[in-house]
Amino acid sequence: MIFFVSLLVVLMLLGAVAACIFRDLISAVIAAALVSLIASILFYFLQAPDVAMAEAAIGAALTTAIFIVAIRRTNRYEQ
Amino acid sequence: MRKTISIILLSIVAVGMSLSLAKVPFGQPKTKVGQRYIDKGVEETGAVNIVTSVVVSYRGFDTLGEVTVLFIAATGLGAVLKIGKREAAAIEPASFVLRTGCRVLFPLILVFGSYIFIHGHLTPGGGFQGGAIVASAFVLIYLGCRERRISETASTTLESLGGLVFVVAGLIGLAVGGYFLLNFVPKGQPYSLLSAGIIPVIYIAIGFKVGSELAGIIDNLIEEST
Amino acid sequence: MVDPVLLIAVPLALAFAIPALSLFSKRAAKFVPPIALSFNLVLSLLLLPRVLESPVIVSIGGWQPPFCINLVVGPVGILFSVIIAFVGLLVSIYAVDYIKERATEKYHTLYLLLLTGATGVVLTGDIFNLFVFFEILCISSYALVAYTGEKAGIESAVKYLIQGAVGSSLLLIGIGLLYGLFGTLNMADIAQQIESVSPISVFVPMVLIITGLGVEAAIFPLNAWLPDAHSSAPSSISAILSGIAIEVGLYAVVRVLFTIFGASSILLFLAFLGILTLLIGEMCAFSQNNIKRMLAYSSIGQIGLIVFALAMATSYAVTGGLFQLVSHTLSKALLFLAVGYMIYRTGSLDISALEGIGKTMPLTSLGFAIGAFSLVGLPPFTGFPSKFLIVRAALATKESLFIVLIGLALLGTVIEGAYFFRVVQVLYFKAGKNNPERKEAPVAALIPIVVFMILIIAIGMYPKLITGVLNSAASELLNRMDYIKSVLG
Amino acid sequence: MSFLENYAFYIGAFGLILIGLYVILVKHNLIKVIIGLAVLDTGVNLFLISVGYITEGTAPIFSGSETDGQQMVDPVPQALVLTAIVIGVAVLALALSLAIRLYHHYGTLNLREIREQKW
Repeated sequence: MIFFVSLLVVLMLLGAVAACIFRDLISAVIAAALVSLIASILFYFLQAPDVAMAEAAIGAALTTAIFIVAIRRTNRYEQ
Repeated sequence: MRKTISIILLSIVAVGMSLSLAKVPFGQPKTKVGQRYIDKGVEETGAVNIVTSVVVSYRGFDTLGEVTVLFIAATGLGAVLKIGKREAAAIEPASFVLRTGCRVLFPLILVFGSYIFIHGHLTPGGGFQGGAIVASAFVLIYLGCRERRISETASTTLESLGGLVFVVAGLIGLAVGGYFLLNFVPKGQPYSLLSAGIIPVIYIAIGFKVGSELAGIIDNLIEEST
Repeated sequence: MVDPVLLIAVPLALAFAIPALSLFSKRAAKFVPPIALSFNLVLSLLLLPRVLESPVIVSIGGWQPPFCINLVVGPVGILFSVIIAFVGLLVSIYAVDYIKERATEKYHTLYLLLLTGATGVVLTGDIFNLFVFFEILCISSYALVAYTGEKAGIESAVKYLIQGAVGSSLLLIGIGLLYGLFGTLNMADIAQQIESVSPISVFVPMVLIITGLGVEAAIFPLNAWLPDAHSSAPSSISAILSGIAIEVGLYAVVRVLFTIFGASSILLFLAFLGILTLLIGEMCAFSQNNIKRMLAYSSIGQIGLIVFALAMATSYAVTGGLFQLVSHTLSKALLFLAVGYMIYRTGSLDISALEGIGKTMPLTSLGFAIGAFSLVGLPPFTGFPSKFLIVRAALATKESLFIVLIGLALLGTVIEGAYFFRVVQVLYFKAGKNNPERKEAPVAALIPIVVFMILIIAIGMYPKLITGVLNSAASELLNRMDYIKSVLG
Repeated sequence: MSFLENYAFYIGAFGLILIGLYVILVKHNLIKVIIGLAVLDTGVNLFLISVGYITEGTAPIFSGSETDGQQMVDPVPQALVLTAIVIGVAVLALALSLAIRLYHHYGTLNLREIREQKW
């Protein structure tokens, strides 16, 4: 159990680093969505199903959609 | 240069936080308020989901503020983005399979979202989660079918109504029992759908409001301004 | 039965109703804020005598504190809510005519919500609730700064938003740490237990919370957003940001510092920061050619003085600081309102463009002159008794450090005098083009300007009008035990 | 082993907070900065929930069984985080709309190049 959690934490941090590094903003946003998704699984392990649901619906899904729409209307690559 | 300074700054933050965390051990009960909500929550509010009873009842005022924040964001976004006339972007239509799939899924997601916010006091979930799911149905229909299904009049009316129901329910509590947001309706039998007094009413209002606001935000963002 | 909850609930309900209302009539929206704020003003004034006897504690939801959110309406709270309602009302009357372009109903919604958020911050007794209302205040000001949609407005709104959002995250971490330490969110309850843990473990949350709130309060290293945001917002919003938003941020800092943490260790540091803020603000203001930026920097300077006065933490000094806060609110709101129409008529932000406007726009220019003189601290305007009180309080501490610092503050005042006189001179003693375009501002704009002028002179001549409230407000801030006792019984 | 059990969540939360702050401080692209804000928000939320966790605790939802009410995790941080998530998405949406308008005006999102106003 704790191994699984540690693995998820490591993955989540890697995702955050990836969101920092990627120059393609769409990829960065997807990495950020991965962070949100893993955070939502961690919320579930922390016995917070309500929050897990909110994070999955709002943090992972809607935020990503808003980001992608905004990127589509601006510039996809970070200069 | 900038990087070095920020790394030094961040290490100070990290050291400070780890120092203070020593007094906040993980996994041990620290709460004083929360324990009381667990002990008395079902009896006092009638909702078996204690998080819901905290969100809507014990800390309902926060939730009112939170709904307001979302309302501000939707209004502000409209004010910032709306210039000139509205005009949807011309994009080539999606494939037939995708279109049909989205159209079939759309009502199902709506039903699922409503289920989530109607049962907020019994199961995990509530107005915010349900509202977000409802909004995601609109995102799906936009992405899949390239069409917008939001009538501005309807979403504005829902937005206003949702907020007003919340405040007015609070004010009725003030008039009846002397406390704002007092749960003045009989609590009913726990575990049944019609229980917990005004909690489901408020959560449904929040659900509609959050759903229409989030959908409105997406709608405002996708429409191309000229 | 007047309940302080109505101060928040009624404006919120009206703001929620605006979108539905504007489906029927686009013009109706602009009358909602004046109605809501006059309601608030009347209600606050009705509450005032009761509050001065003993603080009014209201639980929300019908449970006892600390198990619910409660409003604590003490002298400080009611003082601030009267100021917010009053200044907000006058500025909203001004805005009826001033805001003409774009989606005006959205402007009025956001404006009303900004002031509701401010009222919530000053009334609440729960730290997380304070965070929520703080967010309402901040987010609506981000949107309002960007309201004009022009280059400068958008750019400053972005800067403001990023700094504000980082600040709120730090604030939230601080609140989380406090909750982990004490298991409660009620400010009085936390304050009661604060001595039970070692000072080191409270220090980190304190720094985080002060930093988070300090962004809005514009204390020195955190105020990079302020000159941009205040100068590029519509003038009515600049008046509110300078006159209300910073002050509310400052209130939150002081409330957290004095009441929750009872911290004396950090006060000296804060006094230094205050003087530093003051000197930087005044010096930058001196070198500006853009009139709104000059006023924005002057706000930074004034905030520095107020922080310094509050950080002395004697009863005299806190009274003086609050007095200075009130006089800054009134004068700076008046200045921005007056400048708003001058800019509108001349079409330029440059100080030199205002030449000779004293003849074509006499009342507006008189308003500007009175506001400027009051800020500098000339009698018989409100700035004089307030600055006098601060100087006297600093001398009364009999500590050489504070005496040196107040000397520096007076130096700042001299700089302030220099740049304000320069503008007044441009207004009255330089011959400008006699352009028929430069006519007097409309009546809706003149009403608030004249009311502010009368009030500034009235309080300046009879400081006793408000010193009673200020004294009890100061003693509420300094006696944290009374606060705890009144909330928890 | 017990180190991991005690600190895995805190490390995750503070890792996210630090990475988020780093992105905000160092990056020039506005959208990147906003992504940093989102990561920061997630970290703060994870931290708040971790504060409320109790070892071997159950979710604070009564299900009618006998063990109800014993060893439930703290519901208050969960309520706070629900609020914080919604506030976070509100700020993000507003920030992105400002970014769109900024791009409209300047044709770039590089904050280094957008410097009309100076001290």
